[in-house]
Amino acid sequence: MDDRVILRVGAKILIPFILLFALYVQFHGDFGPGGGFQAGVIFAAGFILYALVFGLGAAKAVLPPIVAHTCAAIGVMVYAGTGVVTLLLGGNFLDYNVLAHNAEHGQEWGIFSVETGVLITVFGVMVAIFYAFAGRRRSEP
Amino acid sequence: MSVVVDVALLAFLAVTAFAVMKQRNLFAVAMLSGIYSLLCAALYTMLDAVDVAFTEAAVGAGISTVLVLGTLALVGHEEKKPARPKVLPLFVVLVTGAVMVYGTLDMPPFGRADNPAHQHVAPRYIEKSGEETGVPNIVTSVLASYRGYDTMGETNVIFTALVGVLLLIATGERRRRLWSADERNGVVTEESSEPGEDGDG
Amino acid sequence: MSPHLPVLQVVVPLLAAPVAALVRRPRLSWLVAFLAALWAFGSAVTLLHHVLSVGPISYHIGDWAPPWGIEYRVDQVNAFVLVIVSGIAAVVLPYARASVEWEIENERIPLFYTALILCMTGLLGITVTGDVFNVFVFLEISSLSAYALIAMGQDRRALTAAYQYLIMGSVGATFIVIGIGLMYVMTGTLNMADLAQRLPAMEANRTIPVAFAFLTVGISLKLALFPLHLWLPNAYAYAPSTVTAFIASTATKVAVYMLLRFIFTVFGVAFSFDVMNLDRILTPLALAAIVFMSLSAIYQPNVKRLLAYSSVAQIGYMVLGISLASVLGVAAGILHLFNHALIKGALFMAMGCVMYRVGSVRIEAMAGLGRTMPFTMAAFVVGGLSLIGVPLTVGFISKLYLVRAALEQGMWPVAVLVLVGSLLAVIYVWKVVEVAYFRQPIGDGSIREAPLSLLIPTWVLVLANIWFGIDAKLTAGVAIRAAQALLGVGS
Amino acid sequence: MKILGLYNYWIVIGLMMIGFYTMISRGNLVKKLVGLSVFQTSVMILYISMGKILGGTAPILIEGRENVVYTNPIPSVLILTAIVVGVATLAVGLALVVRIKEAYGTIEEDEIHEQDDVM
Repeated sequence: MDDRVILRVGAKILIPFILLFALYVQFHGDFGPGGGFQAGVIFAAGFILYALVFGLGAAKAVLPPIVAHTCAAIGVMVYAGTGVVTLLLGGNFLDYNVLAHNAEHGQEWGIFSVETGVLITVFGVMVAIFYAFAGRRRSEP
Repeated sequence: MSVVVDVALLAFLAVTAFAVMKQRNLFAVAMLSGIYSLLCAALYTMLDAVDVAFTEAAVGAGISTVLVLGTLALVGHEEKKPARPKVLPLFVVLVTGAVMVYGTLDMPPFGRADNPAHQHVAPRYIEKSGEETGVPNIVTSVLASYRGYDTMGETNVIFTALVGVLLLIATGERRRRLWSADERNGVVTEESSEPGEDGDG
Repeated sequence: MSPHLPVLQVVVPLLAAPVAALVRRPRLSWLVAFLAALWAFGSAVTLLHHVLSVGPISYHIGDWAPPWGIEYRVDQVNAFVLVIVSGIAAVVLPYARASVEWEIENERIPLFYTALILCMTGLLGITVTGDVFNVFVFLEISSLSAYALIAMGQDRRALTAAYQYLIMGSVGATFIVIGIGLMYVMTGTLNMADLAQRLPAMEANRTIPVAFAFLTVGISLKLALFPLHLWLPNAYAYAPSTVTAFIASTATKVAVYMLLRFIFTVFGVAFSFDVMNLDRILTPLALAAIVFMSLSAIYQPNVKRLLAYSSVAQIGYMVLGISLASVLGVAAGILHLFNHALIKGALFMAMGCVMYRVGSVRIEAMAGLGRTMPFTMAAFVVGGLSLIGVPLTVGFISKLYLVRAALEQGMWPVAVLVLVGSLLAVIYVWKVVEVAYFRQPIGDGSIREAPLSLLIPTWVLVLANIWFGIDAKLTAGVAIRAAQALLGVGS
Repeated sequence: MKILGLYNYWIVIGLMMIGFYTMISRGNLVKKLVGLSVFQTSVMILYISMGKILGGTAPILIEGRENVVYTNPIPSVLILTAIVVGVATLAVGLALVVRIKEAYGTIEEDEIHEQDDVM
């Protein structure tokens, strides 16, 4: 255990920055490269790093698989739900213009909402897939 | 300058792809494919596709490599057979490649601003997306608004991938023994090589 | 009719999928899936009715006018295909409940239904869209879920079959992406209607034929056109009964629709057949499929595999109709697309009943089932007769139109080969019927008739085989109008 | 000049052929999937090459400057989707490989065929 102290301390320092960076990528996606998908992958990478360094059990204690699965499903519903909301407000499916008093704000809200959906799904899916592969025991030949 | 980098990157890509094909240690193959993705990301940056470069680096070099390594830990990492060239695949690939090259002969030359692809739909995105969506990054506005429905489909594709992976390897426990459906009832189990296997027509 | 129905048709099932995954109870997720399928079927029928009486619908997603935004476009052709896909789903799901409980472990069932709805969503999305890249996205939804569903079979060969399907399907999808890219680079658009307007101007160009070739080969891989069918027999043979019944009657049909859409709407009949001479490739391949695959079917010891080879042969009939490029020929192809979904749906569901009671679908296992499972085997017999093309069944209508279309162009050898295919079908159907009715039952006589929850959906399809076989006015009328719309002649 | 203009495309076609060949000629199931990735990635390079405008800049609007040439954003958008599809396919494929290994004890195609033929 002791010989991995650098790894552990390093990871503990790095992970908050990775998660923070993911949020930056999410919210900066309007202005520079990035967006929900990239942010979701980076967010998931933070958790995967945690799992690799501290063990799968510890990671599952922080983020149980069921939560990851739920995230994956909810993200899809957020995205499609945004479309349904625009329908209810009288627009076409995914017509963000109707989401706010003027078109530009509506677009802003719409894009924010669907990017959040993408973030949640991608994060959930990536972590859950990692859990599925890492939790499988090696089969005997 | 950029042409030199461009040519060099493509050359590196070719070498890496060739190494992926030849290398029989699958751990090395996983790393090489990660390198391939990173080189691609660099190339995308050269080609002004920064969003794609970012994603390729995160997904191709990151997640994909982790997945392949995770799989190799479960299934072993040595490719058994020494690779020998096979005739039919080689023929198929050569024909495909030749057709592609033929197709490029009338393709608009690389990088010209007057290429038809840049004349029709894209100009409106470039001219109007700023005022129509208020988002400076055109890739984001096209991805999330103009072609937002594709992105919804894409979100669903990865959700589908999760459903598939969970169906296949969800539980830590091994699935109950797989049977040939015939064993169960003691109906004849002799299944000699079936005629017509793989379509002998 | 709500103006948003074209998109809701797809979005409601798409939203139902995560719900089915979240409820985590087998019964509840079944209910969610069933409701989604009913919704899809209801809206498909409404759409078809609307399109036939009023005309094509164009729906702008996000209110961005095409070609800038993605367009959903419903016309006579795809409304008909929507009805097929969602209708089969609505019949298969009631059937699924008992069958899936028996074949799939309990904890996997909610996800199984999630994947099944996703597969249906993907197929509906491919069908209804008017944007070529959107086709690819929904194609992947349906394909990925199909790979996982097929791998759920109890035989371990289901796994290798799913893997092989994944490899060949991905090659197909990548080819389609290459084709789309080449079209895009020449025209700058991804909208089908817009492409159709811009492509004719580039006829002398060498890139467009290559795009055409990649798209055709890619789609042919997906629709299992001989000799690109290698993934299909094992996938159908070893998948769970429900999955085989659903996928066999929908997935390849939607691929045939994609072929129709690309060669007639996007590229246009003049380019596809006069410039590219597509008929010179498709007609021989279709005929080869009919003859060789029917012959292969005769030698199969596993009935599901036998039916799978027969499916490749039947795809040959559809492609043959398309390759004739006449209104009658294309109508025959579309008609057979519908009819074959009914036929194979009924046959594979009957085999699912056998699987449920006997635990095997090898031919020997059918011994005496004519007595022990009379209704199941009767369903198989009617389905088989329809497959052969006996009058008063849908199979007869398909072949009638196909033969007429071939004779219309003076291609009597083609007509003869269609009939030869029917004769071969007699042989392989008879092989099963003989064992079922003229051999003594094996085992201790404990085999009983399948439960009603399996029999009723099976018989719904069987009766549909007879109903649309006697009264073909509706289906043939729609098929002819669809063919006229595709070929752009008076409607 | 024409040849040089197409050079980019031809190298990419070469990459595509290597990936495609790896995919359909190798017997190892993991290797096939890696070949598929290389194949798909090469197609993505082809798309991105189509979108590039020489002398252009990344398609992120710069305020207050006129006459900027932006590279075509559409291929980027399409390829972002395609990358996701690629990793999704890879994940399902690898999960299948894990199961095949458990069921057959091998991930070499010919050994799997041998076992099925004996059965």
